Amino acid sequence: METSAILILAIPLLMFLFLGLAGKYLPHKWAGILGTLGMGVTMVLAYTVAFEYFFSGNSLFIDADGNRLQHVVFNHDWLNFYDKLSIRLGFLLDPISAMMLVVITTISFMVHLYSNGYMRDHHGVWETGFQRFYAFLSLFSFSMLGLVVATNIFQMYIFWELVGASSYLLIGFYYTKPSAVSASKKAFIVTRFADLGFLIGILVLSFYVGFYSDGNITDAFTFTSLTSVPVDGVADTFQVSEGTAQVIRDLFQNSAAPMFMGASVLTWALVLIFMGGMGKSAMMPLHIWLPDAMEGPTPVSALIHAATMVVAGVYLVARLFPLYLMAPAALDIITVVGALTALYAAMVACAQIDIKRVLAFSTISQIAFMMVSLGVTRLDHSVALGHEVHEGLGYMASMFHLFTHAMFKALLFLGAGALIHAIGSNDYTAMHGLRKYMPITHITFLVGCLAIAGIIPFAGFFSKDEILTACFGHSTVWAIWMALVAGLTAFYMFRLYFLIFWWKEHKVHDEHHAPHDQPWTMTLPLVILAVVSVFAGFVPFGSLVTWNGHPITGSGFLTNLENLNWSVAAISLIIAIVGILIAMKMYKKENPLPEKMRNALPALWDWCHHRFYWDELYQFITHRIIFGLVCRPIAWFDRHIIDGTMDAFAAVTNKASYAIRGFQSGNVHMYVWIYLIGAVLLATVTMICVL
Amino acid sequence: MDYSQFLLMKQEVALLVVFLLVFLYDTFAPKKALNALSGITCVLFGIYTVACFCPCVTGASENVFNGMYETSPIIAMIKNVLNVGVLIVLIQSVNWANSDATAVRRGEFYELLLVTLFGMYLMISARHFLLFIIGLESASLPLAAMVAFDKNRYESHEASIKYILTAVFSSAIFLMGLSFVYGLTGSLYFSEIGAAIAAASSPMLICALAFVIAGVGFKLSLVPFHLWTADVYQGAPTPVTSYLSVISKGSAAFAFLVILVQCFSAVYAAAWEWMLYALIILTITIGNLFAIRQRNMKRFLAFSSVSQAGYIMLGIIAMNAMGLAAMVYYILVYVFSNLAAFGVIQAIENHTGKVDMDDYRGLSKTNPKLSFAMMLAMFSLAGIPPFAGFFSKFFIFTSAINQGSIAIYVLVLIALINTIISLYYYLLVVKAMYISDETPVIEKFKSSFTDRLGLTVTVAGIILLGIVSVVYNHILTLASHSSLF
Amino acid sequence: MELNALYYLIPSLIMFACGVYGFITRRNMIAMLISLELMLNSVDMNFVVFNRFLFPGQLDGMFFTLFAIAIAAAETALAIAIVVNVYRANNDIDVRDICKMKF
Amino acid sequence: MLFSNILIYFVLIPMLMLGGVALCRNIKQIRAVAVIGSTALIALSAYLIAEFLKAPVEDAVDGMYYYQSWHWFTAQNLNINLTVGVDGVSIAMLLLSSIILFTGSFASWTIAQPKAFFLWLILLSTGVFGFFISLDLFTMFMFYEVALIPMYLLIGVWGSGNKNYSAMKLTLMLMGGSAFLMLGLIGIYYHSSVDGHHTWNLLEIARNNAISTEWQYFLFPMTFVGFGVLGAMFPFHTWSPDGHASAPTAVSMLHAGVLMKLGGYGCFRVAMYLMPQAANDLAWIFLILTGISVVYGAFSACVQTDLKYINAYSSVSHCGLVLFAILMINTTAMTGAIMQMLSHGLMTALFFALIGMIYGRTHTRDITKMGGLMKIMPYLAVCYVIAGMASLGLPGLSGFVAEMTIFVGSFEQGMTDFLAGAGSLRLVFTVIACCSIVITAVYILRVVGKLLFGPVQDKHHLELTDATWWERLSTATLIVCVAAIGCFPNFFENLIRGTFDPELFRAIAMNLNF
Repeated sequence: METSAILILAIPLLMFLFLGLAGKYLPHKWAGILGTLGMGVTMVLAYTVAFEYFFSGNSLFIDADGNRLQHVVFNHDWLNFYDKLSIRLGFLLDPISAMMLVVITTISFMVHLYSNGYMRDHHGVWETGFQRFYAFLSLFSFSMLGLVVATNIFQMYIFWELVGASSYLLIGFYYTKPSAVSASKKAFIVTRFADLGFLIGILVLSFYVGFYSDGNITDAFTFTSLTSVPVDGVADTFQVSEGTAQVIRDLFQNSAAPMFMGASVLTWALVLIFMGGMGKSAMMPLHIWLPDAMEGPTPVSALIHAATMVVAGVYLVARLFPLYLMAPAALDIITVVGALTALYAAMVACAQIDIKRVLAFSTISQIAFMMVSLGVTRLDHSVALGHEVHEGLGYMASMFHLFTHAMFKALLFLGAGALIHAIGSNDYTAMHGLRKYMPITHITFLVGCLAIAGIIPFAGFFSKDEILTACFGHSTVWAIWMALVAGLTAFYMFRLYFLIFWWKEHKVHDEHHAPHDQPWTMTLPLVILAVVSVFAGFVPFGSLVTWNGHPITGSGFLTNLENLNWSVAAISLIIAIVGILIAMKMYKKENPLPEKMRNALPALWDWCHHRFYWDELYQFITHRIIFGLVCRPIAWFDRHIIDGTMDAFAAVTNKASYAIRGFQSGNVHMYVWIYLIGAVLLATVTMICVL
Repeated sequence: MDYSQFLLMKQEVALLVVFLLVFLYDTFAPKKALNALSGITCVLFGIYTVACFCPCVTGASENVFNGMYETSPIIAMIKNVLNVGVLIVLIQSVNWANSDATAVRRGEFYELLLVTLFGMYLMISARHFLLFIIGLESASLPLAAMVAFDKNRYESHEASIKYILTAVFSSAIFLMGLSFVYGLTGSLYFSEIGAAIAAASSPMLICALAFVIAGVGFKLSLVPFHLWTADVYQGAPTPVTSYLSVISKGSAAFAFLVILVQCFSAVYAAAWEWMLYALIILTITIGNLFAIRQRNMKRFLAFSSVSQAGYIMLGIIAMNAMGLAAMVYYILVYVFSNLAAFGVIQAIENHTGKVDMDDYRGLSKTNPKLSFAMMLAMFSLAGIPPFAGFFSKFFIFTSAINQGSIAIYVLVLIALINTIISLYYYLLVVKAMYISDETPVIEKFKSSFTDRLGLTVTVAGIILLGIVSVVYNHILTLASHSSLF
Repeated sequence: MELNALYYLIPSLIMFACGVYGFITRRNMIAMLISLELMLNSVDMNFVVFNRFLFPGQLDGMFFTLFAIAIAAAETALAIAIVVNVYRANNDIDVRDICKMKF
Repeated sequence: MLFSNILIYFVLIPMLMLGGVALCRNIKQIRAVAVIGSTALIALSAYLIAEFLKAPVEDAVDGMYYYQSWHWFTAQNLNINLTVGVDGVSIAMLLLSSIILFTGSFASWTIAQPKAFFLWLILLSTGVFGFFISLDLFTMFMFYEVALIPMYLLIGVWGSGNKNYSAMKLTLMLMGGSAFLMLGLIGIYYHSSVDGHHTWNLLEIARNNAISTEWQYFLFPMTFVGFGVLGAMFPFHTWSPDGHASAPTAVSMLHAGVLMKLGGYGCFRVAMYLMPQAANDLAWIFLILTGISVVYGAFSACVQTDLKYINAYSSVSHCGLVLFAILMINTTAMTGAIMQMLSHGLMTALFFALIGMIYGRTHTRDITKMGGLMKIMPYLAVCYVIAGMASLGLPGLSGFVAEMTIFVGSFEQGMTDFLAGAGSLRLVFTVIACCSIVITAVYILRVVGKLLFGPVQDKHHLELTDATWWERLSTATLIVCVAAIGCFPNFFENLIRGTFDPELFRAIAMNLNF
């Protein structure tokens, strides 16, 4: 187990170093094969580890009552701050990390495989920097794996940063394109800003844990104890390690705990940590980097900006979920942010032309679903439209959606990549009617669309249904809101689908250069992911991944179907179908309806099309305010005031030198005068002072 | 009369012997043999200098002639320091003395120089104002003649007339002050004066003090009694300038300390502490401010020496052995540093006649060794380690702060800030030589043996005097045995 | 009328002041030298008077005066020699004309 | 015996190198001397680390190993000795200096007038090494100034741009700082005596702890500002941009990499170590100044267009963080400060090396006139990206561990103060300092984006070549070091932490008790 764990991290890292240093001297083909193979091995290892965790029944992983346990495979000191606090690097296995291992390695492997085809043109000429691309992919996989298996919040922060950096490198892969460069810069800086919140949150948390406990903060900071906080009324936590857990709990509930602006400092800490998650997961208002990040190669978008990295924020909140449970205010903030983002992104997605941007906004919207789902999770018993809601259902739903979304969104992105590769453009206006030319892409894309729209029995249906159920269990308002967003989702996805594959016949200028399906390296991942997208919904998540390891459903193949809350399911299905039908009506055949609607509400279109002018706002804040009103004045101040003062000392000295030169007039009379005055002054002043 | 007293005046007597030998040779040697005069003088003086290092006084201090004259190890030491300086001046002046314009009169130059040195000895050793005034005048009057030595240069005349007029005026003021002292105390012995004015200060005493300080301050070129300095240094022949700037100043500084400590220590806090503070600040600052603008190297060094005098004065403030040692050491280091600078100036002046800083541009490309010596001199004057100037500055500041009041911290801080200004103008020279990109004005030339010898000695001194701690340790030990305090 | 020290000292001081005044105002160098003599002589007078009236038992002041006179003579001789030199160079002994070196 | 102590070789080897270079006849010999000498120094410091890590505590005098003292100026209670001794921090600094000297030698492989250049450069490093091994205030100060003055000529003669002005400004400002410093040191000498026995020995002074509080209040600012000027503390940092911009490559490397560390080192080793009371009471003044430095430097760097100015301002920010952390007066933050010194030293040396190499090819440092260098000189560009990543604190490289340690330590101290009712100054400034990580990212990515990425701006640049082998060696060494610190931070922290043991460092103990 330990060997596998180490290898899961080590193989991608070594692959990065090897390809990064020696890649230049490798033939392109071998670099690709090597990278893919490496990732394949990692995937197999991850599968075995996950399988062992979930299904072996080993007492390390599951206790006698069927509760899943957290297991630290290894954990080594890396950096000692002081005797009580140090950063450890380790490998934590628990339901969500095992699940994430599977997701990441699967998608990553698909992307590795797919890129072998994608990263060369129709004549088989490799992209420049092909080896570098694989090196970066490996680096990203390493960072992401390190992030999900983090045993403590510091390790998470470390890999969090590494993920950000590798994302930066990958977005800016086409570094000669100014748009790619600025997109990568934007992504990094926005997430960095969010990380500032994360960092301060960690600092606050670490301080208070250390301040109130005599024990070792490092131990307390290991997730196993951070998340083993006993919550009132629920005893089924992973593993209660009394001392530190009690401290943390006291921190939250002790009325003497420090307050800041009306909320407990710990709530603040969690909100700040969530801010980090907002950055990575592109929640409003820190979402602006994600659409631009589509400047990167499409496989990268599939890997990073759809399936893995962007859900890191969700993962972070899930990781610390037992803590969040004790700060309902923080959860409420998460709900509100998530809900607003979901609607916003869905609206914007309806008015985009670039297919990758549509997918990007749909990603934002879907991640917001997961966030909302976490935000509405409470442990009190609640009822959703007449059916009892399992305790902690939202958490499970969120993770479930994370899992299914990763699959179908990767599928959609890879499909979009195939289209772009075939057409050479990101705009659907250049596509239209491609269904005949690219049948495999068409079918797989359709599967993806159905999945995301939430049509039974595709994967998205089950997970989204659970989310809505959780919402209904918490608050009807948010539930309806989210249901509407789900409808919008169906609409814009099918708008995209119809505009790409239907609308009107594709104009082909030259039969030889007609768009066609891509080579097997690209289609195989599509097919695999499509199959997964169809069946992933049946994975019995309730028995595998729950917030406290306690299974809430059975583990049969049809469990999900059996446990459906059919009232909710009906609502979501109806809404989704309505959405699809409207999209079909508007976009299946070329017709003037879209134009008419656009003209009916021009302002709405403009705002949606321009993404509610968020970018312009940021542009204003950064360029006008930060650069114009802070940086430039400071630079000016430095050059003119500070520097000027120093220069002034010199200038004054020089001036003084010239001013007094008259004393040295060359005239003996003057010399003697001054001599005399000096002597007399010396005498008189002393007399006045002394006598 | 006990003639053995003269044995204690070994240094003075030996100097007179050297003087006589030179004089006799100059008078009676055949004309052809006169060419050897410079060499003979250097060798004689060299032997004399080395001989003087043999300890002559073992005890703390010895009085001669009823206490009119005193000698002690530290006094012998300062004389030795002056001897070393004079020796270097002599070596460096050989070229100038043998040049066509001065060759006929070089004997007079050496004789005048040795006489002034004798006067300085007396100034240093005198413990009675009669002897002191004789020393003072014989140290300063012949100098006027030496300043006027370049008959063909107008500047030389102007410098000498300025020097003689101001010097006599200053000595008149000094004598006036002395007469007040005499009137107050009825004695001209330092020790008796010191005992007599132990009482409170009176206006007359303060006047006397101010006049005495002005008189000696003139020799030291303390501001505002310094105005002759620049003109005289610029106008005088360069060997005379270098002699004036180090030897004359060094002896005056020591004599100043002796007078203040022995005669007026009773009214230290009451009267002259503040005078000295004011003078030091003025001297350092004004000297620096004037030095910034100078383009003529000799005038530049004149102002630099004005500000150096201010630093030397810091050694007096502490009024203890440490200050005395720091001062003697400072003078020693100053002798080497300043003479290195003047050595380079002379070498260049003798070969090309150029003394302007602008002419030094790009010197490092044509004459790297000369520039190197000049640079070390500048660094040492500015107090940059590991050169000797750093150590001397550090010790003199340390000794001054020993006095302990907060005022002294302020004073030292001002002095330290002034070192920055001085660093600026010293670096200007370095910049001209090393950094300026313009084509060099001065051609490559090979300097004479004596120039090189002089520069080697000074550069070695600059490098070694600080790091080799024996020198300062020795001086400090001698100073601590002195009976001055 | 008893003659005390003040009767001598005050003229002496006036002499000194005259000397200083003359030195500072006269442009002719010879005249300046004469002024200098005045100053030096007033100092001599001071010494003599102090010796005579305050410390009659000793001769320090007297001897000092003797030496001072000799020194003054030497100074004057030297100064005049230099003035002659300057005259040769400048054809002029106006002190204000010798200020080529300044600042 | 003088030579029986290993530490003395840190001064001796550079002196031998000076002699060696002086005797050299051509550039090859000079290079050989420089490389051999600096390799020997690296070996020496590596040996020292190995010895240090296994040395028993009993060998140490007040935490100092290889402690030894030779008389120098000892007459009459002056007591100036040549006292040497090292603890973990000094060793780390020695290692840093030798690495940078080594890489600097390679970076100036083809310098004009090599002989004079290397003479001055080695003289400078003699000062640096001497400073770090000294435990005697006088010797320390002497070496400190030895290290300063060669800068003038190195910048003046081999510099570029407005070099006269910059060289003069740098020299005068640093010497101005050392004027305050000198006064402070002499004051310490006089006011630390016990029974009239004066001493310059750092350890004795600390042990006696005899400086009265009033005098500490006077002397602490003197020494702290004195060293702070070299540590580029606001508002005395203004020599740094101009100086760095004009200096030749190796000098920028050595100056930003090592000399600025002298400032930080001096601040804690002299000012705070010897005057704990004042350090605790007056920390707030300097905390404000250094806190301003951190963000001020970063903001200034955002709008510069000259590469060296950007990096110089970034140094102001990073070195500000060093002093800032030192002023937190707790073990963690101060350990972080030293880590930051190491990290900044290596990374900024790397930056300046790269800038020098780029400038040597393009003859401009204006980022608006360059672009797409990644295509033209990939090796240098990749190194630049790595340096940038280190600078903005990417985990795995040195910047992260240093900043993280600093932030954890300062935040802890800030909260402790806050909860103890001692004001929220430290807390507020910690949060402000944290903001610098974002601003750093902004200016680093701005440069990387404009300079390395994007289309090639100037067609002439297309003909330029990538790094030569010596340039590769120089940069690769630095990158390896940066990564080593970033990957194995505990090794270095263990080296450092002992110095800031509250039992040894009185100021920390006072801060704790408070």
